[in-house]
Parts: sequence; structure tokens; C-alpha cells
Amino acid sequence: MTATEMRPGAAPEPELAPPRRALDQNWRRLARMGAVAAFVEVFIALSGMPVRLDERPVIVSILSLGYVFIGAIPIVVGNRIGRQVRREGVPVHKAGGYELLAGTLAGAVAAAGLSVLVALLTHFDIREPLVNWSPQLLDLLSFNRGPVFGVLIWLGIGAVGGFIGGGLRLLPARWRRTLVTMAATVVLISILEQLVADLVSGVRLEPVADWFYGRRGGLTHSGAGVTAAIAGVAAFFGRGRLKAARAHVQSLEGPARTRATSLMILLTAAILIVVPLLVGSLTNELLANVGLFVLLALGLNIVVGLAGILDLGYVAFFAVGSYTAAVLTAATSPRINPEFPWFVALIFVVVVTGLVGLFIGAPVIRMRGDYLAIVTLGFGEIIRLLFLSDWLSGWFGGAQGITAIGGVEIFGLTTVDGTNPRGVFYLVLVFCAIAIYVSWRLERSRLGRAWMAVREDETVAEAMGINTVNVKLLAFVVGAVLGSFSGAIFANKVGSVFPSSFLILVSMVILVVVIFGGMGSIVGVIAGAALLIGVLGGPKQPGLLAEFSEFKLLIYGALLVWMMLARPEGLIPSARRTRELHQEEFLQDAWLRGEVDTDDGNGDAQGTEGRS
Amino acid sequence: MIGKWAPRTGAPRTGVDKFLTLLRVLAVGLVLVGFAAFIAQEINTDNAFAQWANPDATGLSGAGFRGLVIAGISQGAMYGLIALGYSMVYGVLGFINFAHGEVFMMGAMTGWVTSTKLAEAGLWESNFIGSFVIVLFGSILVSTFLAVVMERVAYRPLRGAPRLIPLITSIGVSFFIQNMSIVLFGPATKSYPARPDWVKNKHTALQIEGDKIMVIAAAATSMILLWYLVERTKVGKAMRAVAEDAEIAALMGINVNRTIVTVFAVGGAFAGIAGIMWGIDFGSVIGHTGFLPGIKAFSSAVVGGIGHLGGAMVGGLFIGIAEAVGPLLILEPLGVSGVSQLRDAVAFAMLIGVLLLRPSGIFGERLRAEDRA
Amino acid sequence: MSDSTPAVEGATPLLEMRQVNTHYGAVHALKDVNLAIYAGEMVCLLGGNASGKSTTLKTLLGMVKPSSGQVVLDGEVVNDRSTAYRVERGVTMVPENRRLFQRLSVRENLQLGAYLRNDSAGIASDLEWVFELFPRVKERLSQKSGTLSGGEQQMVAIGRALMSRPKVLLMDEPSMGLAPALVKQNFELIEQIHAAGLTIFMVEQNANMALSIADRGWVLQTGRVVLDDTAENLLTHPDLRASYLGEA
Amino acid sequence: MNGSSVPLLEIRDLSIEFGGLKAVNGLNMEVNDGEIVSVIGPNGAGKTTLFNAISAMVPITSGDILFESSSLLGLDANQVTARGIARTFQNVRLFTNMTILENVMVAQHCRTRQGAFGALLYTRAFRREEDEIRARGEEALSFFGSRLVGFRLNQPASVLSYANRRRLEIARAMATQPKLLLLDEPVAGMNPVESAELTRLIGRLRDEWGFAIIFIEHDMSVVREVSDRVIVLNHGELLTEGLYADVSVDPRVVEAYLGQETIVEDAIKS
Repeated sequence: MTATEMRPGAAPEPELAPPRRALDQNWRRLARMGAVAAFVEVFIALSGMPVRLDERPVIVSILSLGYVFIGAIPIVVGNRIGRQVRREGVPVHKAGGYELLAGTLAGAVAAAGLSVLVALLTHFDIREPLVNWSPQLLDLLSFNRGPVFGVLIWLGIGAVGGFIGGGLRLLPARWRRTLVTMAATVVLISILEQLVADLVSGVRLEPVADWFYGRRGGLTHSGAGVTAAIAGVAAFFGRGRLKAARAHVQSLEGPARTRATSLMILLTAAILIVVPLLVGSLTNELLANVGLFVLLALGLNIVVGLAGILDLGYVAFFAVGSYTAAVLTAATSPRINPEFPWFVALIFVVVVTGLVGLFIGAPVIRMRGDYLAIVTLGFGEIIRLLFLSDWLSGWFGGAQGITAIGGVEIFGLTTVDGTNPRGVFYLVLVFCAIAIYVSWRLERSRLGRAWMAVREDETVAEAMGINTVNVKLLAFVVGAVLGSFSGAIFANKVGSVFPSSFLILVSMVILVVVIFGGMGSIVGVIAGAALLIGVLGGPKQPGLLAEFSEFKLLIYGALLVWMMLARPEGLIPSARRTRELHQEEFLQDAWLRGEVDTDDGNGDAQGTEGRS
Repeated sequence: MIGKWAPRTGAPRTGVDKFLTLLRVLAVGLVLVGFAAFIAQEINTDNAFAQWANPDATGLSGAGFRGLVIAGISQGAMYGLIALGYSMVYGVLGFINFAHGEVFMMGAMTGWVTSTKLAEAGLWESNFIGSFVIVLFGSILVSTFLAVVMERVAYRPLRGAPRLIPLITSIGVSFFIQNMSIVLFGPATKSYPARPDWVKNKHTALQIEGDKIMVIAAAATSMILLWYLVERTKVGKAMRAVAEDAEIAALMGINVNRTIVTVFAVGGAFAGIAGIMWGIDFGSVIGHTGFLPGIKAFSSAVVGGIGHLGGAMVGGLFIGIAEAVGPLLILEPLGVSGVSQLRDAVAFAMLIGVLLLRPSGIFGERLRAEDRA
Repeated sequence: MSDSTPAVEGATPLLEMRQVNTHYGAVHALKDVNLAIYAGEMVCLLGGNASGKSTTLKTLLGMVKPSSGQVVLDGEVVNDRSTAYRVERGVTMVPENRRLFQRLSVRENLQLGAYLRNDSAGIASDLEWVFELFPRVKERLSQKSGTLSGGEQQMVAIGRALMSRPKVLLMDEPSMGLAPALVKQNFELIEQIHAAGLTIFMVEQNANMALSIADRGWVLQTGRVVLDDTAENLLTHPDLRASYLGEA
Repeated sequence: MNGSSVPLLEIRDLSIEFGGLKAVNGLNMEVNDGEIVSVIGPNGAGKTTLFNAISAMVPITSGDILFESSSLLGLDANQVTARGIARTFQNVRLFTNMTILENVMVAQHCRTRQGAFGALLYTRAFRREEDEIRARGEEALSFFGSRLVGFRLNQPASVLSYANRRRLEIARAMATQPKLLLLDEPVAGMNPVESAELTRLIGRLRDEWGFAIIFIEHDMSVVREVSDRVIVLNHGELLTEGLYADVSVDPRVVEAYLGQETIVEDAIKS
């Protein structure tokens, strides 16, 4: 039903035209793509990413993450260049010499950027202002064998990479997928090292982990081989089954469908409950952080994804939640310190955030989308500045914040605080479950439909009897309250709150998470948070790739732009979003299946009668 | 849409409206009481009203006040220069180009590179005017180029996409450029070489610093050039036509893409000028420099009435003066301590206040046909 | 190729579509469309909503690129040429709903029509011609065009198109959403400028009205030309009468 | 006019200005229960502005609009709809990414009560109301025959043909359970076959659903066919009103709006 399913591979393979002649290249396109890729290569090299990531091996002594980045680009370009647009009535050519030649050339041009860089690095020194214009970069790029070797080897690597990329198009789809999956899995398993190793050790299999991963990180040769082999076999034989299983579940109706869904939910819940028991505190800390962001993202998702209100100051509610919890539970709070138990404080958190949400929401909710964005951003900043100010420092401690906040006491059974990340994770998990339930139920209600209508056309929604101000305000407040939960847990987990934890940056990161995952899609938002926060890290929290910390915001920015250009509906989109963003494709899809009305004249009657 | 903004005749409104009316009254009241307290304290710090409002207030000397206003004007002129870019792009494409603040930052960054290089060569001290011209051109070049590339790579493919898509994209672009400058140039603060004395000294009867005079002069010149370009040239007519209806403009034989590129280029050039002014006035730049001024400049564009070029400049001056004077004029007399920390908060509060009282800005918006519908 | 006889035997068409296919993304909007418009003709393209009428116009004007086939303007293949180039070579359009630049004055609207021209003498004389055709426009010159009445706007829209001194004028749904008197007046205007020597290609839903003044016509259905005949024959064609003229 | 003492809708001395331009000027009119009134007039005569004013989408300058004897002034658009006035738009504005069923379900917002808590607790009342909303939605859709129901229910409105979009828009307005229906050029862009069918449906809307209807139309065959009364606007003022037969030969109407030819054509057709 979605555009994804229309992509090649899913649709029945169309009849192929004979391959194009190798020399009939679209030279301008080739030069342009090659040049852009070359520019990207040079940029990546000068950003310092390769040097920094060279310390992180993917496969021991063979490949480091630094090279993965600059080495993957020729392959990607080599593959992209051979892409053909599929359109009704236009022939698709079989891949052949054209793709190989185009790939090789484009790859070579891409990597030639690095060759040029090597030459320049040898002859000029502009370390001021470009901080990464360094001998280390030269050594890395020339493999310590001198500039001439460096210039030539990159041309070679580029050509080979491009050849491989182009060559992938010649392979049957099944083999192509298998190869790509193998490569991707090896990199992924290597990136997930901390998690995997911790998990394996948790089930008392430390020797396996030692055998799998090298002492200073990275997969061992045997580890990489085994991973690749398993991935390959799974991809080669498994994909069809997976698809069939999914199709089967989707074809179920009524109680059977409900049963399948509940089973999936139970299974996921079981995994989420068991995994923290197996892994160590470092990984649990990571999981807890991811959980906090999932909670924030779910809250923002209601505001942005369901009601279509682009709130750039969402961090304000995170901050208000944190500070309210801190003031009410901490003995050290400057002005009032009732030292409520956390759960009692939570009631106040909900009330206070709800009121703040109303207070901020009321003036902004009638504004146009983009004004609203900027004004909410302003409010977010104002709230942080107020917490920071000397004026209110008597209440909130100014820049010193509030420290020594106790943990969350759970009905006298146990106390959850920062020293017990597993407990924090479970606590977050409970609140995430609440947030998911709330989003899921509300979306499928009268209110959810009203949000959808407001998102599509506010004027018409108003004319159809929807009090747009009220329903938008409600979305704003519900989102605010969910965000404040995250804040309240955050305060008692970290044990202290400072204004510097609530920069606008946090809002932006949550927004990226929501959009990357897929606006309006609960699963997407969770996946987005897990991937981005878990792997790259949050605004201040390290992820699995701690080496990335200085580049993560750069990557967030690039990902956001790329996502908007290539896949605006996000990683795991909601069906409706896809529709909104790909209306034409959707129409075409429906048309192919004969579901579109084509009544000009009396066609309509045929259209319906043919079906009913 | 009109019905959302303009009040209909007849009184009863919803709860939200009553609340908004209350907010409006409160906002105006706060400003008035603060102002009254300020005047009371100016007359005599011991009078009862001043004592009630803030016993600790010290009042403000005439010279101090003038200094603040002038600083505000020069700051506002920079906001105004940046705001022109926001306003022009909004007028033509209908979205906030969030990344415009970063174009400004890259202008300042380029200025740092060229000015330090010139200082190393000894030219900065010996021939400041000449060096300044070189630096200015360098920044204009880089900012213009960056703005044009941005349009080509990130925004052109999104023409006709739902409204929020290009806005979100521009947030991504902003993130990217900001951090790009950090990874390329390093995270440290970049200091401009020292300015010659006449730039630091005060001139004329009004006792204005040289750099402030430069900023104000640059802004005024830019405004005149821009007005001429938009109102008097063929390119300007093309811009106005594209702003109103791009499809029909194309039908007239106007090259829409080129016109839009021109809009970005002109906006970028102004941001570059603002960047240099910033660098010379404040003497340093870092990767985050662009963010807050960018947001405030956008606020200025909104306050002035988006799409209205004169409005952008007036809005910039308004925000600049408000954030310079507002804390001492209104907040301190009311008994708020540490007011200078709340500068940014005042700027944003002004934006919110103006939008509450006059949702289409001081001069009213000029939007594309489809936005007005 | 065509049942209907062109106005001039053996002449080359002024504007022509040869086997044109146009896609929007994957949507196939025009399928093997052949059209030929000869100098001095008044021809019309009929079709319901979403039949590909506006796509045809956009393809002719270069606002969308055909994926195959040729668009020929005055003997030259203009597939890869910009809209501006085609306008300069003598084709322009009066858009549906007029779409004047509402904030600009009538004078500026007319000037924009001549945006690509540099011969100020020629522009001035064409301006006089427009005033001659529509004396009402002259009275409104400095008024913002958004404040004009519907009929006056229609005149300015046509005048604006004439200012580029076109050889062939495309009209997109000239009767759409207009009051009956205006529709009538509008078609009179079209006949008037046709009489002044302009070739006109009209896209219409109002088949009765269009065929009453056109020489020839085509009928488009889901992107394909299904009928191609003289106006008289089309008016009496049973399929057309059934589906467009409301007679069973 | 069915002789009931109080008109359903009464417009008193209504004026609307946009920046000094008078779109509607001192207009008086009324519409009774169960009446079908058409509004005609040249472009720019203020017809759509009148609709926008009734449905509270533009601010009015002076005058009053009474619905069931109480004023609509000061109400938001949604409150007007809640009072029982629904409308369609000249250039069809559907929620194109919502399904056809959702389009008619969402229109019942102001007739239903369940809020966030009902949805969260999944109460019995909530489920009952959802079922009712759905049933009423399907009822409105089935008014148009088989076109909008069946397998179409769960398809997005964007796949509909133009004529069906117009139909869905009317169904959506019906779903708000109005007393008065405002249709803005309901047959614009339809071919004669379709518009003849829709004309019959407009009659049935009054007879079977009991709506009073005001519609704007340029197609005189529709106006002639179904309207009880015709109101002619020109330059924002009431030019004349009355039966179609009388209005259509009124020389002022002919001059300002119809044009000589139309009458002749009309005569030939009928």
C-alpha cells in the first residue's frame, strides 16, 4: 500500500530492455555526481572524522571506521549512478557494461578528491584555520607510504569501489541483497560491540565475547567471518519467509489479528524486561538514556506528528518537569522543600506542566505554523533563562541548579536513582508504556481524527465544527505532560538539575529523532530514538559510538536534510504520513490496482459497478 | 484565515480569547508600570512609587541611557541586515530559512580568517580601510556562495513540498553548517585582530563609537541599495512577480530559479556584511555565534511584518533597542535583579508581545497569494 | 494522422506535439499525444477533470518536460528549451482563473507580459494595441489589479499575454467559474483577438461553447486523444454528446 | 415560502469591507425552513463572501446575521457549525489524506462528546459513540449511491475523481447534521450528466433530509431546476430576488449577469 512496496523488487519484475552500450554514458551526470562525491570525501577527510575514528577498528587490523566512511562513498556513488527511473511506458534496461563503466569512473572521480587532497596536504600548510589539515591526515590517507602512493592508491580504491558498486546492479536481486546485508551486518555488529559483548557476558559466555571481539575493540577475523556467514545465510534464505510472515499477519482479521499483535507486544515486553537483567550497568545506563529520549520523543510526536504543531521549544516542558520534581523532592531546594515522595511530586509535576503548557500554548496556538515554531523556541529559551537568572535563583538556584536530589522511592520497596540504572530503565519503561498507550488510544479516537483534520486544513476543520484552538491546545498539553514525566525521572536519576541541561539543542535533537523515525508513527519514533540516541548519543549523553561525540550533531544535521530530501516520511513511517508526502506515487499505485476513479464522462458508473 | 486574526463584531469569545486578552492587558500593563517606575526613580529614588516598585534601583544616568540606545541601534541594525535575508526568502518561498543565521556566522568566520591573515601580513594595522574592504568582500563572497549552494542542494528539490518540510530541512542545514564550522575550524573562540583606535573611540557630538557608526552606515547603505534593486530594476520586478505567483512569473518568461537564487544571494550578501560588523564590533566568533542573532533577526522580520523589507529593518532596530534598554527600563524598576542576564528573554518576550498585539507585524505581512488565502 | 483538415494544406504547423508522453513522477499523464496547430486557426482541446488538459498546456510551455516525443514550435524542436525561450519564440498562455499579480498595478502586470522584450518602441505600440482592444484597461492602469472586477481582470490577463506578442495564444479554461454574461463576453474577446490575427489554442470543459467558435478540436480522456475532428463533426459526435453535452 | 412566521436565517443590513473595498453592502435577505435558495451574480458580486460571513470565516463590518432568531455574531466558525449551518467550498477542500469514512466521521465532531478520558479508558460510552459516528457517516455517504461506500470507505479521499470529491464534500457537510446547507458552486467542473444528477440530489436533500439549502451557482440549468427562489447580487448589493422565471427576464439581471444570449439558449433548451 505504501510507496516502499512499489520499489523495485516488490513489484513484479518488469520486462527488461537490452543493456545500454557502455560508452553511451550521460557524461554530465557522471561528472556531476562524481564531483559532488569528491567534495563530500574531502569534507569528511577535513572534518577529522577519519583520523578520529581510526582508533575504532571494525575488523581488527584490517579496517577501521575511519576508512569505512571514506571507502564506502565510491561504492555508493558507483551504485547510484546506474540507477534507472522506473516509469510506466518507459523501458528499463538490463544492467551491463554501462553500469560497470559508469560505476568505475564515478568511483574514481569521487576518490580523486582525496588524491588531490593528498597532493595539497604535502605541499601546503593551512592548519590555521583548518584544524585537521594535519600530518596525521596525510599519513592516514597515504597509508604511511608517501604522497605518490597516496595519490595513486585512492584513484585505485575509488575505481575498484565504484566497480563493485556498479557491479552490484548486475547481480540478481537476491545475491545483491545478501551481499549488502552481510556487509551492513558486520559493521553493525562491530558498532554494537558494547551491547553485544555485555549481553554475551551477561549469559556467562565471556569466552565467546573474547573470541568475537578483539582486545582493543573491533571484530576479530573469525568473528567477522562468522557474522558475515550467518547474515548471508539468513538474508539469502530468510527474506522471503520474513515477508511472507508479515504478509500473513497483515492479512489476518478480527480476533486473529488482535492475537498476533498482542503476541508481538508481549514478546517485545519480555525482551525489554529480560535484557537489562543480563547486561551490566554501563549498558543499562545507555538503555535508560535512550528510554528518556523515547519518552520525550513520544510526547513530541503527539504535538508534531499527530496535531501537526511544530514545537521547537519542547525542552521547556522537560525543564519544568525536572525542576518541579527537583524542588518538591530535594531537601536542598533553596526556597521551598517539602521533600515529597517522588510519586506525590509527580502529581504536582503533571499539574504544573499542564498549566505551563496552557500558558505557553494559549498565545501561540492560533499562530501560523512557522511563527508558532519560532515563538515556541523563544518560550523554550525564556524558560531556561529564567531558571538561570539571579532573579529566580532564590527558587531554583540559578546556574548552580539544585543538587542532591534523592531517588525515586517505589512504594517503600526500593529506591531508584542514578546508581541503579537498571531500576531507572524499568521506571522509564513503565512511563514509555503509558505514553505509547496514550498515543495509540488517542490517535484512534474522535480527538485523533480532529487532530488529523487540523493538520490537513485548519480552516476547513474549523468550518466542520472542530474547535481547532481547543483540540490543538489539548495536544500541546498532553505532549507537555508526557515530556514532563521524562524530566521528572531525569531529575531524580541524575540527582541534580542545571539550566545547562535544557538548551534549545535538546528540543532540536528530539525533533530530529521524531522526524528521523517517522512523524506520527509510534514504532518509528521509538526506533529513531534507539538508533540516534543509542548509537550516536544524545545532546550530552554518549552513545555506543562514543568516538562520534564531536561529530554527532553534524551527522544529525546531515541526516535531517537527507531524510527530508529522500524519505520525508521517516524511517518507519505511519501509513498516513506516507500518503501525505507521496500523494502522486500513492495515486499511481492505486491506479495500477484499478482503485482510482477515472470518471471523466460516464466512467464513474463503470468504475463503481465493476467493483460492487 | 483572516477570521482567525481579525476580531468579529460582537463580544463573547472563548476562554482562550479571554485569556489572551488578559495577557495582552498584562503585557501592556507591565511595560507601562515599569516605565512609570523608571520615570519615578529618575525623578527621585525616594518617592513612594519608586520605593514600592524597587527600593534598590539605582536609576540610569542620561549618558548611560544614550549609550544603551546607541548600542541597541547598532545591534538592531545588524539584526535588520540579517532579517532582510529571512524576509526576502520568506516572501518568495514562504518558509523560514532557519539556516540563514549560520550564513551570517560563516560571514563572521570568513572575516576572522581573512583579517588574521591580513594582520599577519601587517596590513590590518597599516591600512585598516583597505583591509576592511578586502575582508568585507571576502565575507560577502563566502556568505553569498553558501546561501546559493544551500538553496541548490537543500531547498530547490523541495519546492512544492508541504509547508513544514523545508522549514525542518532548514533546521537540519543550520545544524550542519554550525557543526561544520566547528569540525573544520575547531571549537575554540576565534578572536579578530585588535581594531585601530579610531574605531574604538567615540566621535561626533553624540559620542558614538566608530564601529557603531560603521554598522549604522552599512545598514543604511544596504537598505538603499536593496530598495533600488527591488523597486527600480527589472530583477526586482521579477522578484516581486515570483514572490506573488511563481508559476505565472515563469509564464512571463522570468527565470524563476535564477530569481530565487538571486534572492538567496542578496540575502547572503547582507548576512555577510552583518557578519563582518559583528566580528569587528564584538571582536570574536565561534560556531554558535549564528544561532541567537539568527533567531532574533527572524523575530525582527516577523515583528516588522514578514515579506516587508523596510519592516525587517525597523523590526531589527526595535528588537535591538528593546533588548538593550528594556531590562533596565522596565524590568529593573520593577524589582527584578540581575536584569542584564535577561536580555535574550526580553528580545523573545518582545516578539511574543508584538505577535499578541499585532499578529501580522508592525507593517503587516506581504505573503504569497496562496498563503493569504 | 488527423481526420480533420488543417486550415492551410501542406503548411507546417505553428505548434505541434508529436507522440508526446509526460509523467509526473510515476504517473503517466499524457500518452502518445499528437496535436498540430496551424497558423491562423482557432482550435480547442476538450476533456473532463484530470484528463490531462493542463498537463498538455504545461508540456507545450515547457513547465514540465515530456519523457518522450517532441514538442515543436514553429519548426524547431523545443523539448529542452525553457519556458522563457518558448515565450520569446511566440507562445504564451492566459491561465485559468486569470491569476494576475494582484499586488502589482495593471501597468506593471502588462509590463511583466513584455518582460523578455527590449524594443521599447514595439512594447509601446503593443500597449496601444491592448488599449485599443480593451479601452477599459487604460482607465485602470495605475490601480492594483486585485481590485478590478472579474471582467476587467480577464481583459488584463489577455492583455498581459498579448504584450509578449505571441504567435499562438493558449487559453486555459476561459469559461471556468465565470458568470454566464462574462463567459459570453470572454468568448467574444477571444473571437476578437482571433480576428486580429492570432492563432488560438483553447482548453475547455464547456464543449458547447468552445466548439461553437473553434475550427477543430481534440478530446482527451485519461491522457489519450480519443477524438480528433472538425468542430462541426465533434458537435454531432454521439460519444461526445453523450458524455459532455449531457444528451443520452 | 412555506409561511412559517420566523425565517430560519435572516440577514439584516449586512456589510463587509476589505481594506476599504465593499464586498457586501447593506444586504437584507432571509431563508425559510425547507427552502432552496440560489444566489447568483457576476464574479466579484460578493456571493462567496456572503457564505464566508454566514459561516464566520470573515469578520463583518456591520449588520447582523440571525439563525433561528439568535445572532451568529461573535461566534467562531466551529460554533456556527454547531448551531446547524454546514458548508462546502468553491474549490473542493477535503481532508485528502484521510479516508473517505474518516472525512465524514470527523465532521461529526461538534455533535459528539467523548473526550480524551473516554478514549484512554476505552469506556463503553466511547465505543458506542464511535459506532454511532461510523453508522451516521456511512448513512451520509450512501446518499450518493454506491460511489463512496463499500471498498472505498477506507481509501484516502485523494484517490477520488473530481466529481466524487464534490460529492464527498457534500456528504461531509451533511454529516455535521445541519439545518442549513451552504453549497458553493456544487456542480462547477462537472459535466452535464453529472450536474443533472447532482441537481436531482439537491432536491432530495431537502425532501428526504429536511435541510434548507442556499447555493451559489453559475450554471443556470441547475438554478432553474431546483431553486424555490433566486437571489441576485451585484456589487455586494441585492439586485433583485424572486422566482427563476421572473428573475431571469428582469432586464437588470440580464444586463448585469446573464447576458442576452443565455435567455435565448434557455428558451431553446426548454
